[in-house]
Amino acid sequence: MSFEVRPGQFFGIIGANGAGKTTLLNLITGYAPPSSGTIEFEGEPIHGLPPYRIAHRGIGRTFQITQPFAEMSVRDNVMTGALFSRNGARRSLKEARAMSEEPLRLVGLTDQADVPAGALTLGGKKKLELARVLATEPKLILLDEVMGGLTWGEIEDLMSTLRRIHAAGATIVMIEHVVHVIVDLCDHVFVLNFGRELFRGTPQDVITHPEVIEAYLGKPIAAGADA
Amino acid sequence: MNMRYVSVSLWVAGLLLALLTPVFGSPTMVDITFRTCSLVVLAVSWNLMASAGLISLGHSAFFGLGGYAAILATNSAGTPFWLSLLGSLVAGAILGLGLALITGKMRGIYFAITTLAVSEGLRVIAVMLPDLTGGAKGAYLAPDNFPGAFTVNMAMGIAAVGTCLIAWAISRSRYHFAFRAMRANEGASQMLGIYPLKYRAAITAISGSVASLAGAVEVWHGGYIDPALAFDLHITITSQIAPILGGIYTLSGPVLGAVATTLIGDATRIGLGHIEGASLLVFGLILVGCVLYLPQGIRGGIAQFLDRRSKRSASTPMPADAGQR
Amino acid sequence: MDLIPQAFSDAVLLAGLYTLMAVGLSLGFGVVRIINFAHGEMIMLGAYGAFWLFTLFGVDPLISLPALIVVGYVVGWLLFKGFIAKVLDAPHINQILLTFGLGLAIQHIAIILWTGNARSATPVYATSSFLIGDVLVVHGRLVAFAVAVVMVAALIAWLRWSETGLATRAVAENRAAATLMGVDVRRIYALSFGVSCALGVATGVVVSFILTITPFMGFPMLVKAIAIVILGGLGSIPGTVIGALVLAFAETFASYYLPEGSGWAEGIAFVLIIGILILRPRGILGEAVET
Amino acid sequence: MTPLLELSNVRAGYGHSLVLQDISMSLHEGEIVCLLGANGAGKTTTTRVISGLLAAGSGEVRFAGNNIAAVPAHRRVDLGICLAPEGRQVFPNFTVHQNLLIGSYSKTARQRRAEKFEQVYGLFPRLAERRAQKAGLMSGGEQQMLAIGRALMGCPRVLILDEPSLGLAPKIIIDVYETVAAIAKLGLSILFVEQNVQAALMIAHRGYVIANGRIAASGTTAELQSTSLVQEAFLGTKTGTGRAPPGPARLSAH
Amino acid sequence: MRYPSNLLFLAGLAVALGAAPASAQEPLKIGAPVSTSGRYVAYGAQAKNGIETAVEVWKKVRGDKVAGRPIEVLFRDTQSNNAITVSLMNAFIQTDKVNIIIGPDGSNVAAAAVPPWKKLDDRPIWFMPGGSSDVIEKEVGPDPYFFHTYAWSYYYHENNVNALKALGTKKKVALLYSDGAYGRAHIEDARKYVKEAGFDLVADELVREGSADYGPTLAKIRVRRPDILYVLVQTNDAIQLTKQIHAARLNIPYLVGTAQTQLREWQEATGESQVCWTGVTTWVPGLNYPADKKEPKLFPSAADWEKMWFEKYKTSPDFLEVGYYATTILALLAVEATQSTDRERLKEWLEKQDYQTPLGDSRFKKSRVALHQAFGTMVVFQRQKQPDGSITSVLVYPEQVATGKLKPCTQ
Repeated sequence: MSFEVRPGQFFGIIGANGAGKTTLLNLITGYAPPSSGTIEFEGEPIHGLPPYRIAHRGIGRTFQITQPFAEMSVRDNVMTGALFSRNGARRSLKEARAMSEEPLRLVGLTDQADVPAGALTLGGKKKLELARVLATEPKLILLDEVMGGLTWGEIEDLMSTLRRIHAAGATIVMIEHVVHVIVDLCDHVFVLNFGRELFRGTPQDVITHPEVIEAYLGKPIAAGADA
Repeated sequence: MNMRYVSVSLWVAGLLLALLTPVFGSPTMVDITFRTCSLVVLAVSWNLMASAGLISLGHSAFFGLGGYAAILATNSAGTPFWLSLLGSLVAGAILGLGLALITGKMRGIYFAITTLAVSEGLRVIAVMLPDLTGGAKGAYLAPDNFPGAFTVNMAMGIAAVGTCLIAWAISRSRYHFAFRAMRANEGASQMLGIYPLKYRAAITAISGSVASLAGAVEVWHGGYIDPALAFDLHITITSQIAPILGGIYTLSGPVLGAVATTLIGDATRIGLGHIEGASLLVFGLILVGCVLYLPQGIRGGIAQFLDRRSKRSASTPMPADAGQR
Repeated sequence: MDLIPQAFSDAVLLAGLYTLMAVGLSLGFGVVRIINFAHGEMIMLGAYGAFWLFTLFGVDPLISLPALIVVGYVVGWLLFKGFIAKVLDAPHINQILLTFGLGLAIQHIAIILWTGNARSATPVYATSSFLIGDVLVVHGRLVAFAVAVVMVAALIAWLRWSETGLATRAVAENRAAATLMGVDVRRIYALSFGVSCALGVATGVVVSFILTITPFMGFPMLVKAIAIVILGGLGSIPGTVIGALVLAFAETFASYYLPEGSGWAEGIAFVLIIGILILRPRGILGEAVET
Repeated sequence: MTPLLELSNVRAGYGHSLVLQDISMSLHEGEIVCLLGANGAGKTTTTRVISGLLAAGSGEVRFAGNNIAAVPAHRRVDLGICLAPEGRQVFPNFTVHQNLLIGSYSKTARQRRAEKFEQVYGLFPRLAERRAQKAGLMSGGEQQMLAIGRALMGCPRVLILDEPSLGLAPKIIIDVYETVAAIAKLGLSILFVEQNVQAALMIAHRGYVIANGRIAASGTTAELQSTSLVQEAFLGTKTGTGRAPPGPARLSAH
Repeated sequence: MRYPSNLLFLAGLAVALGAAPASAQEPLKIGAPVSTSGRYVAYGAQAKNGIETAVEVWKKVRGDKVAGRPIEVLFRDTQSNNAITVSLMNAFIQTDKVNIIIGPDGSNVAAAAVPPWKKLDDRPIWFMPGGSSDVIEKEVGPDPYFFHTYAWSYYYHENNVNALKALGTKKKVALLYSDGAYGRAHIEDARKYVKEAGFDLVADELVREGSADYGPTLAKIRVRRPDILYVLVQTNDAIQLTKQIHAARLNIPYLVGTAQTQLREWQEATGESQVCWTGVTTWVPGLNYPADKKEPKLFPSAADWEKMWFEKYKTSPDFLEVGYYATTILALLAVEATQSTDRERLKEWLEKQDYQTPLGDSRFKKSRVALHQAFGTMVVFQRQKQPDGSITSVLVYPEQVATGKLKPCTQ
């Protein structure tokens, strides 16, 4: 499989369960090594690098199953992002604290900044992950199903947040199940099925493409089904 | 409310107690303070590693190594007191670094067992190289320049205060963020740019060096060392009983726990010393009781108590999500 | 004289004993996910039980074995219900401390009841032996080996073919799925903790006539058992057997062929553990169970 | 007639996050009902609440007219609620036969074990062939068959299948659904969770569409097929910003 | 040695005033560090029995007081732990201001007790009826207030080897020692005496303390075909080792043990395997020491004392129990005789006294390094099977006390 993301793009990846989306992110971020092929970022190969070095290059990601540092406060979670990223080493706690204000505000967690992260709702945790990634000042943000399990209201919320982040100049790759989110947000969509590319194009192309609809809603069962 | 005021004054009181008892205290007080300070060092050291998600079952490795380093340096090269302590600090740091390197990505019980194996391995070395260590019959410290009991007691006080200061400094530094993140989720922490091995090595080195220091001062205090007791699992266990009893992952917990452990230990030993087996039986039962009924430690217990009282007085409404599990 | 056959025979017999020593711990961990630091004290209690029955009533340890196994099961079950069940969701370290505290208490109860004097049961077979060619085999060790084989085989058979054994394995492999089969996970926990303690007691019975019995005999055995369980991979019974074999062979051959080897043997075991954990961070057969 | 299984206003979640906001649904004797919805919508959580693996925070779960909130998960198997969980969850180190054996661990099931073996091996000849094989070494489709067979061994009155098609190739999915249809003929009630809408609607009598922890739509198969509501819930084709969250849409009363 | 002059003055004053009423109320404090928990608990229990019995007998014979003062024994648990022992010694001397210290028991805690005691200028008289390790003696040095009332490790081997010389020195000897404190403390002197006596040392093997299997070591010894197997391990190891040696059928004519052979623990736990083992000890049941002429009630004959003990505890005493008994009585006699607790006066009296105790002559002599050493008279005995099937200790060395001859084992 091959694809490329250009600076400033809002790139969506969709595909049914088990299509290999999360594996793709794990490959990019160094949690799993590719068995063959190359991954390049800003023209340099990054495959085989450990995750922390990939983070230092300016790639940030969220996890499908949220992984907040539960016993730390929300702000401390975000500060951790600010402290250990590319430029984090030269940052004082005070600066990091100041830096964490903006991401917290963007995702709307300022009011809950001193709550332990474990006490947040699922939506809160997803927002926290986003804020944490933003604090690392990434050039490229990889989002793994940030909408999963959120209420409609939360989804709308998060969507406008993402729009703002994108507008601020970030390149975003997002994996999503909630297709309308992809349709609304992305300028490019990539459809995966069983570990292979099924289709790519603009959102409108995708949702009207028969093969995609089939992959999503399933093929009608023809042979021998008797119901 | 003024909890902060209370805790600051408690810290100051503890600090003064540690440093002034050797000057003004009665022999009993000096003795209890010495042992408490020793345990404070070990407990804080253990808690530092635990805070980064590294549970040690072999803290006696550092303690014993420190003791042997001090006695070897002094007996073979006539190293003076303070310099021998420095040597132990370095030895402990090196062992800590080595531990971080060999354990690599090991976590949880596997890390714990490796530390246990390191401690047992060092014990075997100490037993099997009698020409170097004195072997199982032990060795006496033979200083040409014994600095006096006062200096040794003071050194342990300084070590305890210093260890607490290190822990405090870490709690106010970026390291604190890295350690907590690693403890919560070493995998996810990497995506924020944290290189786990680096911080692992840092914390095991710091933790190991101060634990070694405790072992070194103990040797100067007792003047004798032997492998069975230098690498005794009991040391490991008390250095984790204390933080868990007091409140794990906190600054004050290990200190509170060390005081409580020493006092309970002394009370049962003196109160029940005339009945064979009774003192450690009671100690064991107290330990069980604490795990069962004070899972958050003394600190957590106090917090809960205060919380409940303030809740009762303010009668805060139940949180909205009370219906969930 | 060629010592290899003798070394081989010694190592195999020792491995049997080591397997029995560790298999209960392994079961307890595999199912309940708790390393029972009081397991050594179960061994100690078994040894005292066999010793007293032998000394006071002349009951041969092999005859008292079944009854003591039942007692061990009951003690384990009670310990689970009284203590362990309350910390199932607590952090690992709290569980370790709880069982350590229990062990300390049991040790000192033994001192109060039976003093700290060293003892050992003296049935005739404990010190008789026979020769196969040049290889000397001590009856007592052979008996211990046989008991170990029978017990481990019984355990494996029980786990493989009995309804409850199957349920126990199911719980070890996947708690939630086992619940969906109608298995009462808590009951299986209590049961397997009981069986684990019963195996500890059985170990005590067979060492009662080989080794010295003191209230403190348990702890070194526990450390060794942990080493074996880790070597083999936590919770895997075949892994435990392999771990015991590796340790017994390493120790025995080191004792035979290295200068002062007997003294270094234990150190070799710990180096082995560290080495294996570096190469295979979950032990030799450590895939089956996650921690 | 009271439904065999009924959920009313169930809320549930993990820790502080509420996954099921408000679920009400029912299953009648002999019915096949499918539960549709996108990933993370709360389908699996619903099956966990029904099987007792997860306690409902509020609301009622009634089985054969009785509230079973206090019945622990392992006792629900005795009542006849059997779940083939998401991701199959067979015991990998057990043989096929042992997996089935443990499936009939509950008291009621144990008495009818021989009969059940015959039934399951009849339904799944493949499992009979591979009875001595370790389950972990089998293909995904075979494991799915085993998971279903294992649930059947528990003498269910309600068989719950959580995404039986997950990760399977299309051809195998057809096999699986053929089998489900065959099982339905045995007369038990089936509740199954699906993402594959087309496949699900082929065999179900009725369906619920779940979205974000709420029932977004429900109706008979024909009704669900004929409307765009399902597609909408999945693909969100009819989106607009600032739109109010869609409430449960009832297409028909029955 | 420097003593504070005011202390000497006070001591002089106390003597001048005799048993002054003020000090009469002050109890005599005996500090007794005993290991009543931890791995030396068996020793601790014996130490405690010995001291308690001594005080009891004293009270029966002489009344409740010593030198007009009530007796107070401060039993403190060392928990078999170095650090605790250090703090106990400090507390005894600095806080409790005990007049006399007796103990501790296990060799490691005894070793740990030396530096804190030595460090303090106002250290009281210290009796040590336990530790035998030569490192302790070297560390204590020629200290005037230290009274070792037990045999040093090298006494064992001097006596043991002397007893073996009767067999002729053409014999081949195999040494077996543990890597534990006991083995390490004994091996050097054992080697020395064996070599000096001209024996042929054919094997010198180390075993691990607490090992579950001595098979490898025994197999290596077997091929050397020694005439004498000389074993240096502590009691716990000795029990399992003795059984394994029996089972291994080594066909070695002489099995030589050290202290453990006398212990009833070892005898009870080894059963038939104990036959033919020799031991070397300061005390063995059946010693024919007479009662003391001056104090026949405090120091009855060995046989009478043994009987008294058996009536009280229903078992025969072990050497630590006799040692602690004799030591405690000696300490009380010293206080009574000098009517003082001044260490100078006590020391002077102790250096001069001479009693016939159940443990032998109480005179203090110089040892290799230390100034005061008593109760070091050792006997060698062999566990022999009698015609009636019982196994008893037969004294074989020295000749004055011998009740039989050293016999080779017949296996």
